Amino acid sequence: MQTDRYSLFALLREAMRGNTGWKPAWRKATPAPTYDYVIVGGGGHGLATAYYLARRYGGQRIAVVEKGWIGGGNVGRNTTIVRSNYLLPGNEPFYECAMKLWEGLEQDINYNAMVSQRGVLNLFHNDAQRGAYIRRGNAMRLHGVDAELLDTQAVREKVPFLNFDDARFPIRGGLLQRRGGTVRHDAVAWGYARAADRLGVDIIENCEVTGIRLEGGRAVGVETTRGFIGAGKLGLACAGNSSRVAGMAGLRLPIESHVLQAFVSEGIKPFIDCVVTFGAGHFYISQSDKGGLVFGGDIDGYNSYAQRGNLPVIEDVCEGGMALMPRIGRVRLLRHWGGIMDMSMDGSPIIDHTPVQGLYLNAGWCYGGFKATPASGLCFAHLLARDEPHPVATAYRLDRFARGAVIDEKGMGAQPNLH
Amino acid sequence: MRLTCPFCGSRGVEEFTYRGDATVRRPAGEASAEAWVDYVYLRDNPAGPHQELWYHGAGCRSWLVVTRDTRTHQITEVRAARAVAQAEHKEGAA
Amino acid sequence: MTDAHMSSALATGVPQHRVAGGNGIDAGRTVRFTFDGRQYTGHPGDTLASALLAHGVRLAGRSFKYHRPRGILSAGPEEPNALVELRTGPRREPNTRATVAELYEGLSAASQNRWPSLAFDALGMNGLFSSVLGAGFYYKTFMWPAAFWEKVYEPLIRKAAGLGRAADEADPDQYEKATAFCDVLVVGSGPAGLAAALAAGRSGARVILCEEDSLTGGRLRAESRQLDAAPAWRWAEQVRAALEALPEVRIMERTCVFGTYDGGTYGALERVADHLPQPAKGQPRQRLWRIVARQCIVAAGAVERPIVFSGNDTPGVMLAGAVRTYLNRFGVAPGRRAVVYTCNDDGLRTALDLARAGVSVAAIVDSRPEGEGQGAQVARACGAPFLPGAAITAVKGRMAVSGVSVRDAQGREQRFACDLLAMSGGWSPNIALTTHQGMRPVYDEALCAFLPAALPPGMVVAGAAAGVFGTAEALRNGAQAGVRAAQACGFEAEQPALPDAEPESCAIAPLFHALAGVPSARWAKAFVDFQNDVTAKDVALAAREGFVSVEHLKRYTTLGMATDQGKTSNVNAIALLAEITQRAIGQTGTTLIRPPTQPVAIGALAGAHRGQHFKPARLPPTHQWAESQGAVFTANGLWQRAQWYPRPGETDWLQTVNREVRTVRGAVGFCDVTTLGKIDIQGPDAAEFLERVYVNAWKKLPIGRARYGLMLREDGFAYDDGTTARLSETHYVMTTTTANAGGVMAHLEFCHQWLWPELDVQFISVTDEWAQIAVAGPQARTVLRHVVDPAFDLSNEAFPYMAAGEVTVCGGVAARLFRLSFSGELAYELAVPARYGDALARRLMEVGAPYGIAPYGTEALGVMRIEKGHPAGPELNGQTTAHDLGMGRMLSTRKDFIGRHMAQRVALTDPARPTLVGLQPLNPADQVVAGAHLLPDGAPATAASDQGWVSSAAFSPTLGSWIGLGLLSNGPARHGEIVALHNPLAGTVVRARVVSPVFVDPEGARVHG
Amino acid sequence: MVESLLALPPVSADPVRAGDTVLALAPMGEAVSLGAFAGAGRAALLARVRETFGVDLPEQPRAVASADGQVTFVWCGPTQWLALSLGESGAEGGLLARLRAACGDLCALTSQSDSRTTLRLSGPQAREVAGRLVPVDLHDAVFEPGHVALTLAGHIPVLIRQVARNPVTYEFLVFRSFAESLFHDLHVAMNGALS
Ligand SMILES: Cc1cc2nc3c(=O)[nH]c(=O)nc-3n(C[C@H](O)[C@H](O)[C@H](O)COP(=O)(O)OP(=O)(O)OC[C@H]3O[C@@H](n4cnc5c(N)ncnc54)[C@H](O)[C@@H]3O)c2cc1C
Ligand SMILES: NC(=O)c1ccc[n+]([C@@H]2O[C@H](COP(=O)([O-])OP(=O)(O)OC[C@H]3O[C@@H](n4cnc5c(N)ncnc54)[C@H](O)[C@@H]3O)[C@@H](O)[C@H]2O)c1
Ligand SMILES: Cc1cc2nc3c(=O)[nH]c(=O)nc-3n(C[C@H](O)[C@H](O)[C@H](O)COP(=O)(O)O)c2cc1C
Ligand SMILES: [Zn+2]
Repeated sequence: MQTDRYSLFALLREAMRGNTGWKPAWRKATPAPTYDYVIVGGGGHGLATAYYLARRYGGQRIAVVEKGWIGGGNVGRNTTIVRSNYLLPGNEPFYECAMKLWEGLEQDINYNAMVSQRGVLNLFHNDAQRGAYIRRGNAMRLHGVDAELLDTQAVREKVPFLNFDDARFPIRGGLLQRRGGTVRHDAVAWGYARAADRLGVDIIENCEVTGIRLEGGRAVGVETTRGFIGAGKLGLACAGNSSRVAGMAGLRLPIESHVLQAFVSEGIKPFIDCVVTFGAGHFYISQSDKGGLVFGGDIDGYNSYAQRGNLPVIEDVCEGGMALMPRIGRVRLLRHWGGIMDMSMDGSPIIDHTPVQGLYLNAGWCYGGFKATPASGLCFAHLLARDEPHPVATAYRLDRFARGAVIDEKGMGAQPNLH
Repeated sequence: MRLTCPFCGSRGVEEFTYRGDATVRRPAGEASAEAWVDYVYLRDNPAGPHQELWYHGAGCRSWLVVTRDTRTHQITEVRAARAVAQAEHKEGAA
Repeated sequence: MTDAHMSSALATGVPQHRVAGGNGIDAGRTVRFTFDGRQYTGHPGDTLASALLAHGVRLAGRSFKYHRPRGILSAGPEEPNALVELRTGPRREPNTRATVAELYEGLSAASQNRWPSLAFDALGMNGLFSSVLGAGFYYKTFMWPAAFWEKVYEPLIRKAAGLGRAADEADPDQYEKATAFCDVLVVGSGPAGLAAALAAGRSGARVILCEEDSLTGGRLRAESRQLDAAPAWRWAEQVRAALEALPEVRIMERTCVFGTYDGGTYGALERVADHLPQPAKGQPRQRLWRIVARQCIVAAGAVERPIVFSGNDTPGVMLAGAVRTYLNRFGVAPGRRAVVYTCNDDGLRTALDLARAGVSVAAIVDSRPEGEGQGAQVARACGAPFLPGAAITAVKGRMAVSGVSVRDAQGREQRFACDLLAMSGGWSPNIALTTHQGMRPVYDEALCAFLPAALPPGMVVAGAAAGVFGTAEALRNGAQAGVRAAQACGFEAEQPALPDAEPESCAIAPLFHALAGVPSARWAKAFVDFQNDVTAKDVALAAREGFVSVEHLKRYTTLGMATDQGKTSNVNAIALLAEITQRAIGQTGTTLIRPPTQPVAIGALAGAHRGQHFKPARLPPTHQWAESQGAVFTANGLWQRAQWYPRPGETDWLQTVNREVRTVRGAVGFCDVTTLGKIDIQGPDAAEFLERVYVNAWKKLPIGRARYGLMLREDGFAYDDGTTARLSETHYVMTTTTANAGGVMAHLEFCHQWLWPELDVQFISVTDEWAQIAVAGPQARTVLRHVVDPAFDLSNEAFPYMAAGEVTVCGGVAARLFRLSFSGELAYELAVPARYGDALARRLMEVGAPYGIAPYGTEALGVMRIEKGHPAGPELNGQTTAHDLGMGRMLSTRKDFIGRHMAQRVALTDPARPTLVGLQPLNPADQVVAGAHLLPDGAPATAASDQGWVSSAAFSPTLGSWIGLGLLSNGPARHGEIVALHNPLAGTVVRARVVSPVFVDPEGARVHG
Repeated sequence: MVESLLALPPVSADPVRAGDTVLALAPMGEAVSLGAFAGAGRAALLARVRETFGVDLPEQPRAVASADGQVTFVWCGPTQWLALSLGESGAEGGLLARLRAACGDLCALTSQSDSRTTLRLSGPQAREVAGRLVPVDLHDAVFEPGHVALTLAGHIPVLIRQVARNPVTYEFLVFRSFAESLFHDLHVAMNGALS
């Protein structure tokens, strides 16, 4: 007998028989000639879309096609911060929807993704920033989302090891969302894949989409490195590569691909027990359950499809780290890497139809799409199944740029590298 | 990454700021709304050689048109944006 | 040696394991150090590991997950086991590899990840549950009840997390950065690197030779090898001296090249003072180098692989090459009685070196069948039993090896007592630097090694790093690489004379594990990744569950993710996975290797810019004077500005600010506004240029006048504002906000160089040129009269509101005067050359004293601009339009300007957009808070009723009330209405009346006065 | 003439030294920027400067001295130069006046005397120290007296030029408001470079 459901009991039973009964987490599916839904991109969003399509929208024949191994894109290389502390009305309900889904995720998909609501603390350093954070925190509260404003003293009590006394930009307080936190990145991909697989979804790895077949202006399937796959509806969820894949159907997107770097230190005994972002430099940090300090900062700031960045940003991030937490000076950086993200023109995502019939787009997640994963999947599934936007994702339309209804949280305008 | 400024020579990327696609052109006077949306928002975003604008802000303050492969970050050409624009301007005028 | 024997050695503290001839230590001198509180001695040149081994100390650490006792595996930076906390207090350095920590007098180290002690570790129990705690177990449990994760499970997991402890205090040491340029960078100073550096250096090329070790020579110091019939390390020293004599060659020892970046940039870390008790005064602990090289020769050598078998992690099981290093370089015999286990001829050399040092060789176990390799010969020379075609199946001993079980070619089990097991699974070239740009290596079946395929531009690989394992070959290969690299840089180079090297056999047969035929239950204690406790069994489990991509395997099992990044484990893991999934090793592929090649202290990557020097501070010209006045400062971008000027008797800042505001409104005050960006714009097309960057008209602005201007971004949203004055027909001076000064400059250059190259205009920043001081208040003119030289007519008629002119002050100092007002009072901005700013402030104090003058800071400035409804940063936040700011009518319809077209989009012109209003609380004492949201009075506190927000707020001493500026949907149409200011964060709701944003002097009578 | 306002130097510190290397504030002189107008022609500007000052405006990142040695012209970008003299800023017949007369119609002239501060670093370790902060190649075969680079010293924009070879001497032209910070950073680098 093979063990399928995960539980402590299953773990003990398998331990007694040498762990020989575990089933593959997902089948190594080979492509069928055609599906009702083909999702391009085996990242968090693509896999979640397939899962919710199958689970909540009764989707029948569903495939996720992934050019490499699932979870190898941004879902597997991000700094794992989840939060719903957004300012603008177009964003806040959506991210809160995601947060609620995170809160019940593990029981839903029977996979421990280590959703850890350890809190996200955004520090501010001057009056203008305080005003902006109060505005944001109040927006959250009006949406029924938790938010607290901490003064310097309260911050000191929570994270006493920050640099309070010798700071070029003193800490004046912070906005805390206690329900925010981190989620084990890989587990999100694997957990959704496993759950989708159990609902019959074909997860097809090592299958790169090389073309989109159009017939009479309608997308009917994808050319792949493993042959043509027909699709009733085709959904793109290929973060970082959206322009390339949409380009196969002749579309130009309001997106540039940029590299964001991330960093992990050697494992050390835990001392940072929430996520902290530094408001006077480009730096944010949390500590993984293995003990590594996971941190990051600004994007490198130029178009790139190479999953790596350069020294100036690495130095900039570490400067921010030392400015905020001078006790990590002797902790060593273990590894740094990069991920390629769709930086959209207003810093916010797109979940919408495209001008090509049968072709749907989930893109533009910038550096913030991990936290969105469950809601992104749910809303994209909703759009694919119902052909209308999910109520929490009505603002994420492609035509918002023509209308001017941009969702620009940072107020940086149409310059992706500044978002 | 290093860029070779035609005026200052080879410099580290930290001296420059990035502005994006150098193939789009500001529409003339009363162009269509569509043309403006295209110019301000839509990008080819190629994987491969990319023409892009950089500003040598910590150096000679020149805007540059750089051809760089977005897959390898290798730079094949750097020209002064002003010279590129002037050449186009002349062409347009002629 | 028995455990008892060893502990008696500890007690006496005598380094009983020293043997003669360590070429890298100074045996004549002694250095004292402590480990876990015990005193030991070593020699200069020792590492912590070699000194501990000299004392017979085996147990150095505990593994991450099962807390298994671990010893010293290697003699280099690849060490996965012997990690310690080095130093104490604020200098405590977790996870320091004992194998590279150089000994210094007073060194203190402690073992980590154990409790209560290294020898007895309570969490050692974890090992008993290893079958439950296998790969990825946590994904399968801890899910019920959901709330328990944060409360119960995670705290437990976090208790177990990590190895060493970060210091509790700020790092007291300094770090430094530097940039270096060269023609040829040589990484590694083994035979290949030295030959390369010599060849390139003699050509005249600029060469940098980086060696992460404290000594040059690489394996030449580790081996008992001869070059030109002398010890090989002597040749290394000669070459080092020869290189040092070349003026364009720079040798950097203790410098690890840790990363390959774009454009021939390499990151390197120099350990300036890690070998000292502490850095000398003023000196950094470490220095980060950015090396820009036209060519790079990677001669980084190779790392030896362990063999996977049960018990292979027991203290006393070591890499064969490391054993030779300890013998030859450090003069330490890591055991008394050794078994050698190898699949290659290189490993056999360990037996010879051991025997030469007087260590008895209990057996030589060679995985290769009889007749392959030189085992029989070597065994004879050492007088040791030889077991060809054999495998080690078990290790005896828990805290230290006491013996091994060997299954010979005939399948018979034999036991050998020993206290040292030297193993060699072959060598893995150090190719990390070749892969940092995403290149994937290829597998070479003959060498049993991954070699670089494609290389980054300008890079070559030489020596063992290129799979060229023999010394003679490595020398030749390195020299050739050096010649070619120099030639590529345009130098004439020739191959240097190379020393004679004895031939050396590198024959190898693949062997990654000894598990063939071993029941898989026993794979559990056969470690692949030592530090992260990943066993062969975990690899099998992962594969069974479908994690068959190497990258999945890595992430699921955490194999290769520890501090050593799998330097000793990755290839074995790939080979195991290949076997399980019935693929070739090459087909299975490697995981991506990322920088840094060795972990780098975060402090070093940050460098000197810490604490107060995190960012440079820009000081306005009156800074010193303001300090002397006791001003309180605030950061405004990089600028330090006086926020307010407290006076004796004032008990809180609000009191001070109120006084400053009242002084301005009632008498006269002054404020340094130098930080506003100032751009000098000249040229025949200057006016036309301004027409295109500002929304409003400029051509008709008379000379000697200033005008307020608003800039949009091309997407139609407001970008920046300020006043620009016309000084002559073709000469303007523009002011920008402090925050955007740099951005506007870049924007103007962009417009000029890229959009409108036909316009003839020049820009230069004059922000720093002028000390610009606002003098404001009813008495402003009177005070200025004492400063501006008499020839200049200051009367309202001659110099009205918005006038601008060049004047002289204080008897001839050239200055500029602008009649501008941010405060809404009669006001001027006087600009003098920056050097006189300080003196001008003092003069103003003097001449203004009779009129009650006082300096005011940014806070009072802010209060007064709110009272006047002038938008500033919080309103110009990149999300607002001209219309939102009440400036819709400024947008000219008669010309093209940046942002014009996009500003006309429907969503930007929607009248329901939040638009600037003033807010006055019904109860003047109710505090208005920036960031409160605006809801209709009485509406429920939900997002659906949200109609805007308070952007700026202040207490207005003029009105005796709190006031605010806000952006309110349909704002201008709602003056008089009462709205509720919701601040749920603070739990307050304040009712306020919507009013005009201009609270004070709406007719503007004062500014014109 | 200035009668009563005291000029305050941009850096409060006295010269500092580490070993034989010295960092000091150079005396304030006069600085004027020249921004060439396109219309009138760059060639005309060069000719006019040559006529008056006996030297060609450098077309590369270089600094050149006028024939009488009184004025140094420093390249600042493809259309900009900085003219430096030791004279008193704004004085009658001073640099700005001379330039106005010579070429005021051909280029934008703007006083920069108070914008820029000059820090002078000199001594046997000067190259090493400068290399700690400045990411350009200062090797003596590449960067010689007369050479100029507009770049960053750490985070601070500077114009660095070598003014002497023996001992190696650099001048950092830095915006006045940054001068204290640059002085500090150079001082730190001086101490560190001794190892
Ligand atoms: C360094 C870094 C840190 C980040 N930190 C955070 C954070 O802390 N919090 C947060 O919320 N967000 C964060 N993000 C953003 C977040 O990771 C992404 O927005 C999100 O993961 C994107 O969605 P995804 O998971 O579906 O993307 P991916 O995992 O990238 O999935 C896209 C998939 O599409 C596949 N694909 C592409 N082209 C093709 C093709 N032609 N054919 C087939 N398949 C294709 C790719 O291989 C990839 O697997 C971070 C991103 C990076 C890079
Ligand atoms: N016979 C065999 O099977 C076999 C196998 C491997 C090595 N070897 C021996 O090893 C030697 C190979 O010579 P070689 O010169 O190629 O290698 P080497 O190992 O002698 O020297 C490499 C040097 O590079 C340094 N290094 C590595 N990474 C570095 C980095 N990132 N930055 C700075 N320094 C770095 C190391 O500290 C080392 O000193 C020969 O003596 C050969 O006999 C033999
Ligand atoms: C949250 C998080 C924690 C990580 N922790 C480690 C770690 O402890 N050790 C390690 O080697 N890599 C760690 N990584 C980095 C991965 O090894 C890897 O670099 C990353 O997933 C990107 O993949 P790539 O480097 O193969 O492109 C971590 C990554 C993430 C996102
Ligand atoms: Zn330049």
